Amino acid sequence: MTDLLQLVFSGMATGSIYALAALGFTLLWQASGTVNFAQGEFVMLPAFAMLVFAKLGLPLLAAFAVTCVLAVVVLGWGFKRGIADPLLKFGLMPIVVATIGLAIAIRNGMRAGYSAEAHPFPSLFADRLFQFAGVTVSLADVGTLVLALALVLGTQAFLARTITGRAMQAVAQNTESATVLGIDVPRMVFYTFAINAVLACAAALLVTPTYLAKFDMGESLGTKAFFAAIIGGFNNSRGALLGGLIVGVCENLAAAYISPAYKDAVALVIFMAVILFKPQGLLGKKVERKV
Amino acid sequence: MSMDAAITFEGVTAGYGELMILDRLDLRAARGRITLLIGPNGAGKSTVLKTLFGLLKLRQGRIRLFGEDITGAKPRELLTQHGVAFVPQGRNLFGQLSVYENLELGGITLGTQETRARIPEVLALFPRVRERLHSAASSLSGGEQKQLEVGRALLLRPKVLLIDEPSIGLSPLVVQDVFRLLRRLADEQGVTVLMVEQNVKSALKMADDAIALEAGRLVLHKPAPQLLADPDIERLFLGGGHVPASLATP
Amino acid sequence: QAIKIANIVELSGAGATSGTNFRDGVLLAAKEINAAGGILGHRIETTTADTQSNPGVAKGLAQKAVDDNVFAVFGPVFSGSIMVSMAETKRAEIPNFTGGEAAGITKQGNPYIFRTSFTQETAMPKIARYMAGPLKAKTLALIYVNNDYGKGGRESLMKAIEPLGMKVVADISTDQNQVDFSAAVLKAKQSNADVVFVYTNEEESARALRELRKQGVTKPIVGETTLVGQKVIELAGEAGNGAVAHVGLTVDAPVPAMRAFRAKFEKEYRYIPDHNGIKGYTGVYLLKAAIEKAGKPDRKAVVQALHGLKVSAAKEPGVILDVAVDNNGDLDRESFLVEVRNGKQEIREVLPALSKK
Amino acid sequence: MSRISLAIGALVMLVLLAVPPFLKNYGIYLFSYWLVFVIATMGLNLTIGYAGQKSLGHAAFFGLGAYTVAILMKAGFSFWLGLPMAMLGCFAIGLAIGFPALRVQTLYLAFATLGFNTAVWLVLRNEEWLTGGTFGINGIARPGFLGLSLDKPLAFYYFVLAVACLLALVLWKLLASPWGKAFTALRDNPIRAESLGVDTRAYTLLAFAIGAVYAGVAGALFAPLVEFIEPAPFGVGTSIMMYLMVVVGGAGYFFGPLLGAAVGVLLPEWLRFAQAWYLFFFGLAVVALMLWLPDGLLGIPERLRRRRHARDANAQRNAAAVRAEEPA
Amino acid sequence: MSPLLQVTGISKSYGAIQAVDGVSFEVMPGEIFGVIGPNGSGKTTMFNSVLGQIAPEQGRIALKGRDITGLSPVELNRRGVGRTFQTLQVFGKMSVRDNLLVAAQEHRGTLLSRMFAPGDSGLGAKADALIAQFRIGDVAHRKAGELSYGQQKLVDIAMAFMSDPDLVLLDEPCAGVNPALVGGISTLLKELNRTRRASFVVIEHNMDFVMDLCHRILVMVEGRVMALGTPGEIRANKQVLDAYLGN
Ligand SMILES: Nc1ncnc2c1ncn2[C@@H]1O[C@H](COP(=O)(O)OP(=O)(O)OP(=O)(O)O)[C@@H](O)[C@H]1O
Ligand SMILES: Nc1ncnc2c1ncn2[C@@H]1O[C@H](COP(=O)(O)OP(=O)(O)OP(=O)(O)O)[C@@H](O)[C@H]1O
Ligand SMILES: [Mg+2]
Ligand SMILES: [Mg+2]
Repeated sequence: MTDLLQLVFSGMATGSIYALAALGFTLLWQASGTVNFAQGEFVMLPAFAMLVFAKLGLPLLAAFAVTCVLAVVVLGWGFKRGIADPLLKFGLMPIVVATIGLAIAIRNGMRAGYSAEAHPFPSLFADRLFQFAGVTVSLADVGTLVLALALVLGTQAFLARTITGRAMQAVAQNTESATVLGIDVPRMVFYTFAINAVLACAAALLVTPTYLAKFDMGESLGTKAFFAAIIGGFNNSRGALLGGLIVGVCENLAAAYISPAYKDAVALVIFMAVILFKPQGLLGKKVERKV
Repeated sequence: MSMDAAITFEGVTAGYGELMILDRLDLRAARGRITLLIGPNGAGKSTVLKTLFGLLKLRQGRIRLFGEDITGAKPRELLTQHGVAFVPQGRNLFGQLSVYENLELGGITLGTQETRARIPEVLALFPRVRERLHSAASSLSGGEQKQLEVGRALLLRPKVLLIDEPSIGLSPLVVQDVFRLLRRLADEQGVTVLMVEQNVKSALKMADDAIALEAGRLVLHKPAPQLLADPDIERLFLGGGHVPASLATP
Repeated sequence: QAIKIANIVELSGAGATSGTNFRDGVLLAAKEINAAGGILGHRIETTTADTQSNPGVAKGLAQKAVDDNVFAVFGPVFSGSIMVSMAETKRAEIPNFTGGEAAGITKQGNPYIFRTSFTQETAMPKIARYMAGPLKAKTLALIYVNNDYGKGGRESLMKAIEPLGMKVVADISTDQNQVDFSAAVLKAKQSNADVVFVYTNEEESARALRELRKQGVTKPIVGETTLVGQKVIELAGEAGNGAVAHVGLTVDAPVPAMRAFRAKFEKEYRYIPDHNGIKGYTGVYLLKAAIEKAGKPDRKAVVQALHGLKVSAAKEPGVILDVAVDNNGDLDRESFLVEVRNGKQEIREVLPALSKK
Repeated sequence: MSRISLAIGALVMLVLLAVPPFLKNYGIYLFSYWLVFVIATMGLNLTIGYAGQKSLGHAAFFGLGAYTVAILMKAGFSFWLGLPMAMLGCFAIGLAIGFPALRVQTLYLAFATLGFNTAVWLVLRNEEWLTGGTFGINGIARPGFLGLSLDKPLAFYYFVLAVACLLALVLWKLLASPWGKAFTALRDNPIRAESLGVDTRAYTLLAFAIGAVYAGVAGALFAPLVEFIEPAPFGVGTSIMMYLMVVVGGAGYFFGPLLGAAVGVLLPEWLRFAQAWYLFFFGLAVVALMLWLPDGLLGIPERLRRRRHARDANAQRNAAAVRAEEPA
Repeated sequence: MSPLLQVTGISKSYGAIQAVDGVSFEVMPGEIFGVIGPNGSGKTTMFNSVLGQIAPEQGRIALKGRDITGLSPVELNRRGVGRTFQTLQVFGKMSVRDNLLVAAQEHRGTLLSRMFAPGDSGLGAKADALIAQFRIGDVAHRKAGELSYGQQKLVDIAMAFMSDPDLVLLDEPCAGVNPALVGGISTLLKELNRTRRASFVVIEHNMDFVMDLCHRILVMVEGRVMALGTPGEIRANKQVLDAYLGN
């Protein structure tokens, strides 16, 4: 029983990492109708930026703040101007491929230009362990989980409850109509990518101590996040959290009780089960009425 | 025509990519009046409205609004600085958002407070829409959606209203209501209306002027009553939408 | 006339870290040799190409090397890739130095393949002896990475412990890039084995060590070279202390030549090399020794010279440790039993080369 | 086909026939490798480009083809048995993989296929008794054909070329038949298609199955080309690359895969001069290509055609206007 | 004479909204049947239920005496039922002519034989005739998605007639269509009705069109049938005037 609890809890800790990365996916989908296959790299870059700033002597949180600003400019504004603006109107395919290309470029640029090594990353939380009902948990695990929860709920509330959030969704659903209504489309698109950039920084801050700063950390992180977002429901931010936790926990349970070698198939199996009765993901909204 | 012109096209050439639909088009719509834009399918009526509202780039020519040059102005500027509102053809809602949220976004240039205060006014005009206030916009019926769209534009209390075939999908009673409403706006508030309609007969009855387009060119511009009174009017409807020579404005 | 060396390694994809280390080792050695006047007066010319950790690409690159008529090929490191590319070099009779440790490579009867390190089959018996001896272990929990490296090691380990009466009671596969080791560690813990044997790549080793500590596993933690690498110690922090491993090549070996190498490498590339860096470096010096023994840069003669070649570090400091090549192209040299103490590798024992036993 | 595209086709054919004998082994190998990917992406172009089914699991079929041939050949059977088996197997599994597509679309479908690919890859990696696991299968012989040995790189290249041409012809025919329009209709508006009697279910499944067969054949050629297979080249990464190739070449353009596979396979090789940075430049090149031609490389002729049509239409309009202005 | 289409008591609700509430009617062979009603009265929902686009919660639908409740749109089309949509539904990236060709090709031969059939399935002449009839000749080779609203509407309608269906359900065919062509559509329907005894069910808000064309008219209000009768009867019905037609 304690073993089971231990597994579940560790799974939740990993799951909240997936959720953080997945949050970016759902945000971009809801607010710009795009999928960013470089999402993992968007986490990797800030991780290295923070390392560099930390090396220059900044404390971790200050490094985080500076990185956020930088990310908003580069990953937010730069991405919008360079990729989103010219490609958004052509639908999903070109932007998906452009971000795949971008991911390859970022990953290999980092490798060639900086380092092919894994670098340790300081944790926001003290390295402390607790015993809790026989389960060992680290402060970092709990902290990540709590912060992930807060970020997910915050993003969700922003999108659903503020007029800006809804305007962002409106742009994604029908850009031309949004223009006609006088919604400042470029600004909404910028907000979307700026928020995404800040979320990526937050994710980097929380996941890198476990993932380690490495040029290819984004690859597996991005894939897992995509899984999580799909299972939870792509058009819902809370879905990202639910999906992340489910994938994290189930993977762990499968590794322990079924077959470690096949644990990566778990996400697929859950997904297949989910689409049998909810093709739009667990928390996804059904897109109504097509005719 | 000596009337005070609200909208003026001066030799406007515009279209989609390389394909030019409007060809050195000159066109005027008078202030405080309802101008009806008619023509066969594909004549370029919607293109006129889209160009005017800054959604299409001009290749040539100028557009003036109350004398002021607005060539190349963005929709947002037209909305906020010139009081122009536009109801495009087809469906233009945010399907996954609720009816109320759609209305709120309609007033995004007004500010939330102001918008919320005005929403009940609009809902009073369209009771069907009020009943479905918290449903997703995409779940509404075709006509209900159109009503919502018209309401969303009226929310802005525009000085100039561009409206593209409002009658599509609306039931006869509602069409009457909308036409009457437009008439009232023009008469009482001096709103300039430029309206495209295929429902020509009833539209002519409520409009002040009529403009006919064919293949991107203006072929007729007359006061609506004069046109209605013309004995040749039936030929306008039977001749494939083409304006018979007897009706055309030289 | 220059001696052309083609460096065909994993610079991207799963093997990027290993490949980069190997390449840098080769380049460093080539640079030094050239600075010292080359091999028998011939300069070394290197080209580097990335296999993307993909055997299909590796094959093409090997063909390109053959087309370019290079003198020798270095790499790839991944066993799958070397299996493919060495068929090409064999056909063209070009000596090929690999970083691969899978036992099968030298069992194909290819006279042109040479290793730059131990195979898992020579390494595993050494560590098995340690577990059976000082640790008196009867059972072990094995956490391995599910790739050719991990699987190969697992097979060799099984073979090595069998005659010693040890048994694997928990056989736990993990993934490359795995982040969460809680299930794996839990399984190991539940098995209550005498020893936990960890055989994964560096970063995963660090994560496993942390998780082992977190779950309070007190059994001895044993492994191979990668478990106690400098990188692992850096990444695992305190959790690394106490881990014991057999290390074929380590920059922490208490040998002056190794210290010198480490310093040079770090100065040049600004990171601490792992065993693959040493492999690439010593590999080139092995080639140098062979050419010098053959007396001329002639491939056939060099290949002949390589079989049965013995190089002492005293004569050729570039090989760092005394080394012998057998007729299959396998290597033999002394190795170390290392324990991590206070965040540092400490040599517990120097294990003699097999031939000196 | 217009005269220009016929001429271009003939020129390409000429290059493909005449140039390789002048190349060294590496060049020939690259050409063969490229053709293998052309075959695979031709199939994917049908699934994605024509039928609009977002598939991110094409490499799974590629792998199934390769392993079927390799395993059968290791068991002593001929390549010529392995090939049809691979095609048949891929067709059947492709049909099965079409079923999720009947329930879910776009991203969810992309995930379902991606998950399928992961599952296949896990089986290839873990079922060592069958697939050799991570050690792979070594020494896959190149087949003979009517007594001719295809062992030499050039001979095998021409063999791959012949297969590619044959498959291209079949696809061409298929797309020119009513099927082609049915696939496109399915992509553009499945609801309207249904109401016109287009059996979207059947065509969805077929789009996957036929695409899978092409991947299977490509895999079956890949195995003897490299003479060694292991699970790595058949993972999700390759599927994503194949998707990239289709889109970069021009999804829904017949010759798109030719260019797309060139970008995916040959471009990185050309960029090798950039040393450690070559994949960085490759990634940037892909981004730049998309920015320049969002419809893919074959969007260029289409652009030119549109421009011509627009000019004609404008001229026509002007002429008509001038006529109208003249007094009768 | 037995009815061609028989709809018995179909209902469909969305949460609290009863979109269609126990609607029954019959369409006779060779009849042109109108459906009118205020916005949101459930006309389109009723169509979609009949056509297998959505599943009705209750009720039965029969075609030529055979139960077709729950059959898929594909199956219905195979049985000779065509339709148009209220919202624009064309194949946006295909040319107008291809739109028409694909609209009937599935009625020729079998799946397998179509693989070897010529590209236009021998339907070219027919498509060209309809293109001329709907005056979309000058855009016949343009992509359907790039046409004006009315032009797309015309393509949609033309598609429904490509396969010579026995019964066509048209949802607001005249919306956005130029008056001259509205007359054209009316003529076409009448002619098909006369020569082929084809039947039509038409939802339309254009009263001139409906009154002139239809043999019988069904009025729906709030999901229910309010009246059913000849145009004369409907025009005289006080209730209908109040609810729908106005003065
Ligand atoms: N997005 C587009 N891309 C290319 N051509 C277009 C586009 N939209 C419209 N057109 C073309 O421009 C011409 C005029 O279109 P427009 O929409 O202005 O017609 P309209 O007069 O409004 O017709 P309708 O009465 O059918 O609405 C048509 O020939 C149409 O095919
Ligand atoms: N998917 C849905 N979810 C929720 N409500 C729906 C849905 N579809 C239709 N409705 C509601 O059912 C009612 C009937 O809609 P329907 O589209 O059938 O009306 P209609 O008679 O065709 O109207 P119109 O003349 O405006 O096209 C409307 O109030 C509509 O809002
Ligand atoms: Mg229009
Ligand atoms: Mg309707």
